[in-house]
Amino acid sequence: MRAPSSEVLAGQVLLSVENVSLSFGGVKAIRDVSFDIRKGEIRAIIGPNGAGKTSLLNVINGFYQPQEGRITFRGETREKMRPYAAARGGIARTFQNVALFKGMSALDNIMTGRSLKMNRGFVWQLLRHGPALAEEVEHRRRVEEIIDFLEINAIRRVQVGRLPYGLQKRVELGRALAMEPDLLLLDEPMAGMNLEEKEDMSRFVLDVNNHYGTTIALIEHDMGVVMDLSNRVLVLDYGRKIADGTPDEVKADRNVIDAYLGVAH
Amino acid sequence: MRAKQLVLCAMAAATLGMGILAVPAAAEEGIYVPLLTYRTGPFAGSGIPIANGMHDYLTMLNERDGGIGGAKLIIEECETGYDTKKGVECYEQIKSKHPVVVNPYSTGITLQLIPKAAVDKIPILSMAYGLSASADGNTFPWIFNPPATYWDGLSMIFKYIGDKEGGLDKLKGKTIGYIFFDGGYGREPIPLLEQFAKDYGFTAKQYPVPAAEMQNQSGLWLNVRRDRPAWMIMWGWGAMNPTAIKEAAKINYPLDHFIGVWWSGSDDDARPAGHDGKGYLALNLNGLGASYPAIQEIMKYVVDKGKSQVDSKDRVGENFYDRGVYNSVLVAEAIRNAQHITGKKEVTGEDVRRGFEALKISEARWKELGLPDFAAPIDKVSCSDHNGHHSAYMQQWDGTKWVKVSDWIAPMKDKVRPLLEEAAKDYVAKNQPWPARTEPCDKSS
Amino acid sequence: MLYREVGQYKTTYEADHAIFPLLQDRIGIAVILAIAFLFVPFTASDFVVNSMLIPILIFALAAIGLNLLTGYAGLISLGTGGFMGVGAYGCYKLATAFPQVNILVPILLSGFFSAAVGVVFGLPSLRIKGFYLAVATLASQFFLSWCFVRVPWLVNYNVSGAIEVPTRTFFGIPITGPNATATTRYLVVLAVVVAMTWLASNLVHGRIGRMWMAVRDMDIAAELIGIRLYRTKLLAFAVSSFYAGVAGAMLVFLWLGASEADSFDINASFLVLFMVIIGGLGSLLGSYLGSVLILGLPIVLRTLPGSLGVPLNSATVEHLQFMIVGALIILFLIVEPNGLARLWQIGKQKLRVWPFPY
Amino acid sequence: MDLLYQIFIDPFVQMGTAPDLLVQTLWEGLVGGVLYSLIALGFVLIFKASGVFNFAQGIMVVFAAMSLVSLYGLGIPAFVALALTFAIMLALAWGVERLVLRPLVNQPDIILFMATFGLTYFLIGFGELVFGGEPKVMIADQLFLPRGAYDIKMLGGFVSLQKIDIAATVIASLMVAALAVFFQKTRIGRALRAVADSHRAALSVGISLEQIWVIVWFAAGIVAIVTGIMWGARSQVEFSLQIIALKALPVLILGGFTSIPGAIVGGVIIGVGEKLGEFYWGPLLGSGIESWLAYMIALAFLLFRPQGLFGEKIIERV
Amino acid sequence: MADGTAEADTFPKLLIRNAQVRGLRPAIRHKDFGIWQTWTWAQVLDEVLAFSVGLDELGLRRGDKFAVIGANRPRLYWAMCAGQALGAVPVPVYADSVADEMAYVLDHAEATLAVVEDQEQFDKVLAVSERLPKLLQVFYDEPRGLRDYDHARLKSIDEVQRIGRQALAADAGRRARWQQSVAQGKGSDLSVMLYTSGTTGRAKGVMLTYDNVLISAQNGNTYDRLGESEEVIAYLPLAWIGDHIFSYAQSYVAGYCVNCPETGETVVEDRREIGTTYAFAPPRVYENLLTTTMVRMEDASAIKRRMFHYFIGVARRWGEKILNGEKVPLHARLLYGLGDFLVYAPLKNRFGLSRIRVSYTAGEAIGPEIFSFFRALGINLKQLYGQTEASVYIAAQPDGESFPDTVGKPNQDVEIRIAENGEVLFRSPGVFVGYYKDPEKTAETKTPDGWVHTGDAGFIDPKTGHLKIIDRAKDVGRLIDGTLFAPKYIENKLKFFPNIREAVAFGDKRDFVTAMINIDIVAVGSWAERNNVVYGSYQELAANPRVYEMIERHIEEVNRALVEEGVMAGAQIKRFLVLHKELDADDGELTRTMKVRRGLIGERYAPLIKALYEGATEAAIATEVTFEDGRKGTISARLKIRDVKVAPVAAALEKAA
Repeated sequence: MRAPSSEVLAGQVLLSVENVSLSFGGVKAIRDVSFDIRKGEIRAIIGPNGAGKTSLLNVINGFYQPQEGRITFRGETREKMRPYAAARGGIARTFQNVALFKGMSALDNIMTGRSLKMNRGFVWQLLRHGPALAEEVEHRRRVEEIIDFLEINAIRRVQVGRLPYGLQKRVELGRALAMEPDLLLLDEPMAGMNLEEKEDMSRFVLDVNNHYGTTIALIEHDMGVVMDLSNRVLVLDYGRKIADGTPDEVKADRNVIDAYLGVAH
Repeated sequence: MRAKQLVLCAMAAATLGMGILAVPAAAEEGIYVPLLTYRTGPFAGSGIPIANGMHDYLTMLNERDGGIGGAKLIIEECETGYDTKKGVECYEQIKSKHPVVVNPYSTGITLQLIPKAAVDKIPILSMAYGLSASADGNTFPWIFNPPATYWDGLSMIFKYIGDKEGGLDKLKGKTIGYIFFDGGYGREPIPLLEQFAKDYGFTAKQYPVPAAEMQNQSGLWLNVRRDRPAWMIMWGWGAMNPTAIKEAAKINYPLDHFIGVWWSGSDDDARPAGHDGKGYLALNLNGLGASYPAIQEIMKYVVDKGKSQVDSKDRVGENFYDRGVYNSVLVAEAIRNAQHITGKKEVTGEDVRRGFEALKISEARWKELGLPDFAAPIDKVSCSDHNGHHSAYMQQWDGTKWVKVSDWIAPMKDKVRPLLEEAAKDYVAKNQPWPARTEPCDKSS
Repeated sequence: MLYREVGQYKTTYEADHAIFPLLQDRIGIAVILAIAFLFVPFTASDFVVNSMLIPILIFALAAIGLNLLTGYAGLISLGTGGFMGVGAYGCYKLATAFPQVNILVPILLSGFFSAAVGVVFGLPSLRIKGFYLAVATLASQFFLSWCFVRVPWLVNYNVSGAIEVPTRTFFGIPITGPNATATTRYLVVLAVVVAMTWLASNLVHGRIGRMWMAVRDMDIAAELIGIRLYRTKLLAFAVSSFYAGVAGAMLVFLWLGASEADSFDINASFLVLFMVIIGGLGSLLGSYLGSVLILGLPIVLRTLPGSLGVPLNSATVEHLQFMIVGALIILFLIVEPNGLARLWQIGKQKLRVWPFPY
Repeated sequence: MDLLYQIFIDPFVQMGTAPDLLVQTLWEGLVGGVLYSLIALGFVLIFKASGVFNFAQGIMVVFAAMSLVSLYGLGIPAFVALALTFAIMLALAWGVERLVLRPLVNQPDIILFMATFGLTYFLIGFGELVFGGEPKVMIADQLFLPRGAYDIKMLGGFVSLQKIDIAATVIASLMVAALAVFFQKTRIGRALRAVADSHRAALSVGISLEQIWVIVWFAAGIVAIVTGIMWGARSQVEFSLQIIALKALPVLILGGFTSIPGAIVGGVIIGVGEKLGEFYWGPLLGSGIESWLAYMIALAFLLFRPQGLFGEKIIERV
Repeated sequence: MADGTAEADTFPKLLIRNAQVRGLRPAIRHKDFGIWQTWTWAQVLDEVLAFSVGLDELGLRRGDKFAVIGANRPRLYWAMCAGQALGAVPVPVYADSVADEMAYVLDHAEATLAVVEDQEQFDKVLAVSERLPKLLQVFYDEPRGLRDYDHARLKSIDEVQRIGRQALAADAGRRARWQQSVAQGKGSDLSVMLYTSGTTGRAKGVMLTYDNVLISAQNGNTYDRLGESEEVIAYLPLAWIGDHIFSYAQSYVAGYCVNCPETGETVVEDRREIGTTYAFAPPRVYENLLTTTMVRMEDASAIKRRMFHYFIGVARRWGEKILNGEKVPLHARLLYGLGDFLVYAPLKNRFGLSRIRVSYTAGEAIGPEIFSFFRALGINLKQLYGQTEASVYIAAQPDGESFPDTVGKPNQDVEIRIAENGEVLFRSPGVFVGYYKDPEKTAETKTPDGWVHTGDAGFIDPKTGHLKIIDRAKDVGRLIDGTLFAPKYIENKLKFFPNIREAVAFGDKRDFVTAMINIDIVAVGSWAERNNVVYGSYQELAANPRVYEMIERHIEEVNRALVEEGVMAGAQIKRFLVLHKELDADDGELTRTMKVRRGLIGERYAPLIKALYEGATEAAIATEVTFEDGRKGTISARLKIRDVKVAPVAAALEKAA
């Protein structure tokens, strides 16, 4: 288990969600949820299927607009945000079902993650020489660092659609990292992986947190992984927050045992 | 995997094929007369009878007389599908075989070929279609469009209307509707129509029919019903014609006040309306029916021998079939003239151009050709006038067939010619540098 | 078999990012270009140049345009014909308004008109996708077709309602109009098409190309990594229409010589779409291959019976040609739904791994 | 000012002053609309069951009408010819399933779309080869389709109702109703709907996918026959009739590619809207605006309701 | 270049020389971050200088030992040179060794610091750190995952170099002092210690001086005319003498470029990209190449497959002759040229061997099929015989004298002697100083006058003058009449026939040699199919008289070959049988690495052996077998025993003479 270092617990709040509610038609996906994510921590969000975890991530990065509540990110409070603004603000994301650009190579996928950072104009792009090429090369270098970091050197030219699932997940993580985010949202990064792949992925998640200092919020079903990785855990059930605290606290929480862990037994 | 390799091989073969076809077929002895026809595509209905008429008359000459002046005609059709691009492709393909004349049979294709003709030294015959301004022989020495231009046609229609109304000044205050195919062809008469409207004080209402809406005119005819024009004039083509006649009948428009140009008067145009179409009028340039001796000879030498593509004998002698025959008569006569002028048997495009400038078909000559009173005498084509502004007549649908209902109507050349020369000037102005005529005019003719 | 990759290693990202990283490919391209520029003009007959090479090149350019939109950005358009028309009419207006300007300038500038129009008609792409968008682009096709016929200003009030291309020279050599030889026009078209292909290739291999493909493959993910969908999509429409516009201008000025509105009707749109699909979505090479096949095949089929001495009348040949083209399209789709470019890629891959099958 | 008057006031004044023409316009719109619905239905049937945007629907209309007329031309009695035409369309459906759809199963939509283009080309060539390119007259009388019109005096004028239009409307409505019932009530119909959701679901109903395709293509063929007869009777039967199919496309965006009620209501909206537009506002633009008006109506509609007429709001998931 | 070693007799001196002579030529490349990062000799010198000074600052002293652990990476090679510049001795350690082995080596070598590749290696060192009191510091190349580790005794190489650069910048005389330190080193100094993983007992630290390594490298370069334009791929373990010579010593001497692959998985692609000109690989690499080639060609279309096999046939017939520069008819040359365009050159391209000039195989016997296949393609594949104790080079095949069954002639300055018992001994400039801290073992191996026992039995082939290795010396036995009997040698000869899967030869302390044969079911099965031999089971096929005939022919061939080699002429196979079941690892008859367990077989099949030597024509046997599902059962059979014609010894010898 990863003990929450005092540094993190006392840390500055990077993102706080206050009283957010979200519904589709008549269906309430999130009901009045508040929590925060501190700088540098790994924050896990757990809960049974349909608890509203993914919707919560979608709200954070602006893909869904909550009907009520406020979100404060890096000190800025907002009620509404477009995904573009979220990305620009430093929120990156991976998806539950891998959402890679299937027709492109792993390298190009990760390069795409750097689109926001590249700004050479259209005319230079047409010529693909001079500044455009220099920019391309500069970002390629950064991307290669990520490729090296994630140990996907051997597959950089492979079209991602042809990669096994585990590697696709890794490429997707690479694409998110390419954005150099302040906050990285991981939606079930280890779903559908075997034990070895899970271990690898856990190592990468820790390394990302450690090496780049990226704050991470992750949804995960594997309790072992969650307890090992995260500093603090948020538990949702039917769109409601039922517990929030360190892994130990959450594990001991009555509500959680009833609502979540109880299900498993 | 196998299939893929097969396809790869096929593609390689096709590439080879493309290389091979650059080699033109060996030239035959004779006079090469290509026919750009369209037996396919959306306008095939109009194209097929014309193509048959053109093809069959020339074939008949080959069969009966062994060609013209002892020179065999090499007749070759090239399918354009009434598509400009394919037409140009056809032209490029036949160009190398030295055609003596090209019949584009499409205004669109004609427009493409006009500038090329002078360069390639190939005369273009656009019989009563194409660019009206090309009647100006001084500007367009290589283009011929006898016997009449669209503007002539419109003026003849107005003459007919004037006749019925008891004078064109009676049109004052009335409305005349103009329904037309929305394209270059249908738009060409508009300047003259507007001038007439000014001259005679009527209101001209325009009803354009876009190509995609040819069979869906009901909304437009509602407008006609509202506007209640005294006369309706139509410049239609293909499927537009029968639909218009049916729609006119539907709104109870008096069909004997509905007049089409010569391209709106085929048997296929009126037949679908049947008895409902009774009374519909259309201009015509040529005689009807198969009773002419020459057409009987076509029957004898061509159709009966299975050398024609007509699907039934009934269709020989239909209006557009005879139109095709007319077109071929013009070609044949021009070739004959060229042989006469040059004394050569195998004439070239340059010779035939001179032949066209010397084109004369008197009443007697029509008779000689086995086509008595088939069309108005061609007597006004000259070096400066490549059209001649000849007469046409009015025909009427009696429910089952066309009937001639007027005498030959002469166009208002005085109104048409200045407009036309102006248009030619305009064309030259817009296409600078346009080459000046260098071809001499044969005095003898 | 022909590929010898041994010893071709990259020590810089510049070299690694080259569009043709393999030496053999670069040699191949150089040879093709040399043939196209130096050999063909002196050997090909007028018919081949005029009826095959020029239209194939021009339509290849239009197909590249559509491919940028459909193959790269994933937006289906059935309005290419209309956009080509905008280019043609725009070029005509420019060329007649400024007769003293070198004709290549209006040809290239005309692309901006169609780009602007393309952006306007690309607006629905922000809300609708797939076939809905395809059908919506038909609106532009029909509307533009209507405009070409209905706005006489576009044809300088020509009575014929058609564009007629005046003769224009380039260093004293006529390159448009009837006096321009097929070879001259071919060389001009070739130069423009090659240059624009190069630019397109640059575009799709860079940031913009990646953004387009991202939007194509997974638009939600693209949005969430900070790609602005509307900008990206409209840019695709603009660039695509630009290419179509230049192709349209060349179609009239360097090929047909005169044109009516029906040159840019819906059939033109379909024709270009065919080329893109048969050639291969998302491949510039495919655009060329598609153009060669779709334009070349009918001509071959049409002239084949004649040159083989089979007596078939022209209409029957035409009918058969339609049937064969139709059947071949289906066959191609069945055999290789990803288009000729994929076949080429497979072939190339086979050559690279030769003698191994994979 | 004048322009504004012409756009916003004058048409309504006209409607008031000549109500008979308004009624006539609406009627024409309705008739056209029902026929659009019919073609759109052909598209919807196939799209729903096999995900194919069938561009060949237009040529199928021509093919059906040509077959009918040509068979009659061979001396076969009209109704026998009609029956044979049904058989031909069934054969076509079977052939398409065998030679086109089956080998292309699981391909992306656009590929199937392209394949129907190929089919269109093939059928054009084949049709012209067999039937010839000449236009033909629809055997309306022989099929006992009425001629003439009822001229009803009303509202200070008259409204002319063509009997053939009435017949077309009735028959088209019956067809639509029959298809709707077929879809909703029969076992095959339910399977068809299931196929739209998931291919496996259909199998559980006990009908193979191949059979379903043949059925929908045949149903689209029947639609084509009816459309061909109706449109053919209104003008003539020739190959250019295939562009009629393009008229149904705006109906599809409006009504949705998969919604039968969408096709019906959309068809009527487009039909009526385009006739009204052409009649009252068309002259402002020089008439002949029908070719794109329908698309503009559909597009304008989409801007406000991207999910189409009967579609549900789409919640995107990631 | 010949003068190179005379003055520059250590690695650092060579580096300085190279930086002067060919400063702008590439010295080392590493496929990293997607491209080939390249350093010229001048740049390498700069890097090594900074590294070395940094190490100096951090306390590495003359005579210290330091471990180098990891894959082939430029900075690990530099680490060696940087340490050597200070007079310290690098001890490369196998990167795949487990922590325990590593602990032994580091402890035994008394390493004071270690340069490791990454977290993985460091974790191993960390795990055993309490057993290594002498180990003071660890430096790493790849920082990932190491950020949170206690950096008190841990530094990145970057950091070391930074310290070095700082020191250099701070003190103008620092560089000169470093050069002095380099100059202090001399050829007779200890250069490197390589631990050989002996089959028995603990690894021994082989001490090699600069002279050992560099003179050997120089001789090797001269032997194969290697110059500064060679390209090699460094992919074999750093701790292995082969890599040390090929990727380090020869490169420094000749000045050629060494290329480090991106990862272990990408060696093939990386080799193709670089296009090596000089290569070394154990036989299994070639074997894998050939096998995958054949397997992949099976999937090719029939036409292509036929073409392939046709041209491979052409190549086998003419290729070697062309390669050896023999006279070949014109049509064969043309045909070979066509084959080269269609098959050979593309194949070499796929292998990444298009530009190869010299390619060595060593370590084990290579199958003649495999050997001649590559030779036929025009690849100059040669055999080499070497040892750590010899700084690699003992014998190698000269160009144009390649034989599948010899290891070549003695290298330059190498003397070879065959001992009484058949063991090969050698003496050369490359002979090691001794085993570190193990004089006993040193004395066992190395005679006072400098001869080294290889432990291998061999003989000089009278026909070619090449050395042939027949077996490990301890496995070589003798017949009762004293004839040399090398079972493995004979078995290998038998196994080169595709129809024979396994063979066991007996003869030690017996009158003559016999063999038990296992047929290869795939090869013999397809032969049976082609020849209409009907069979129902393995056992039936094995007992088929025609199979016996075929095997008999193979054995006769082996016998003839043995006669030609003279020394073994007396050890021809006189009798054999074909076993009714496959020797199986599950039954303990083979080791898991598929080596024959002679002793166990001898016990289990005792009745058969008895029959073989008693002259019976049939023998019965019942053996216990383990089925795949784990059940046990017995198979019993009566096996036929056949006599084989023995080739006349004298005649053959005459012919050879």
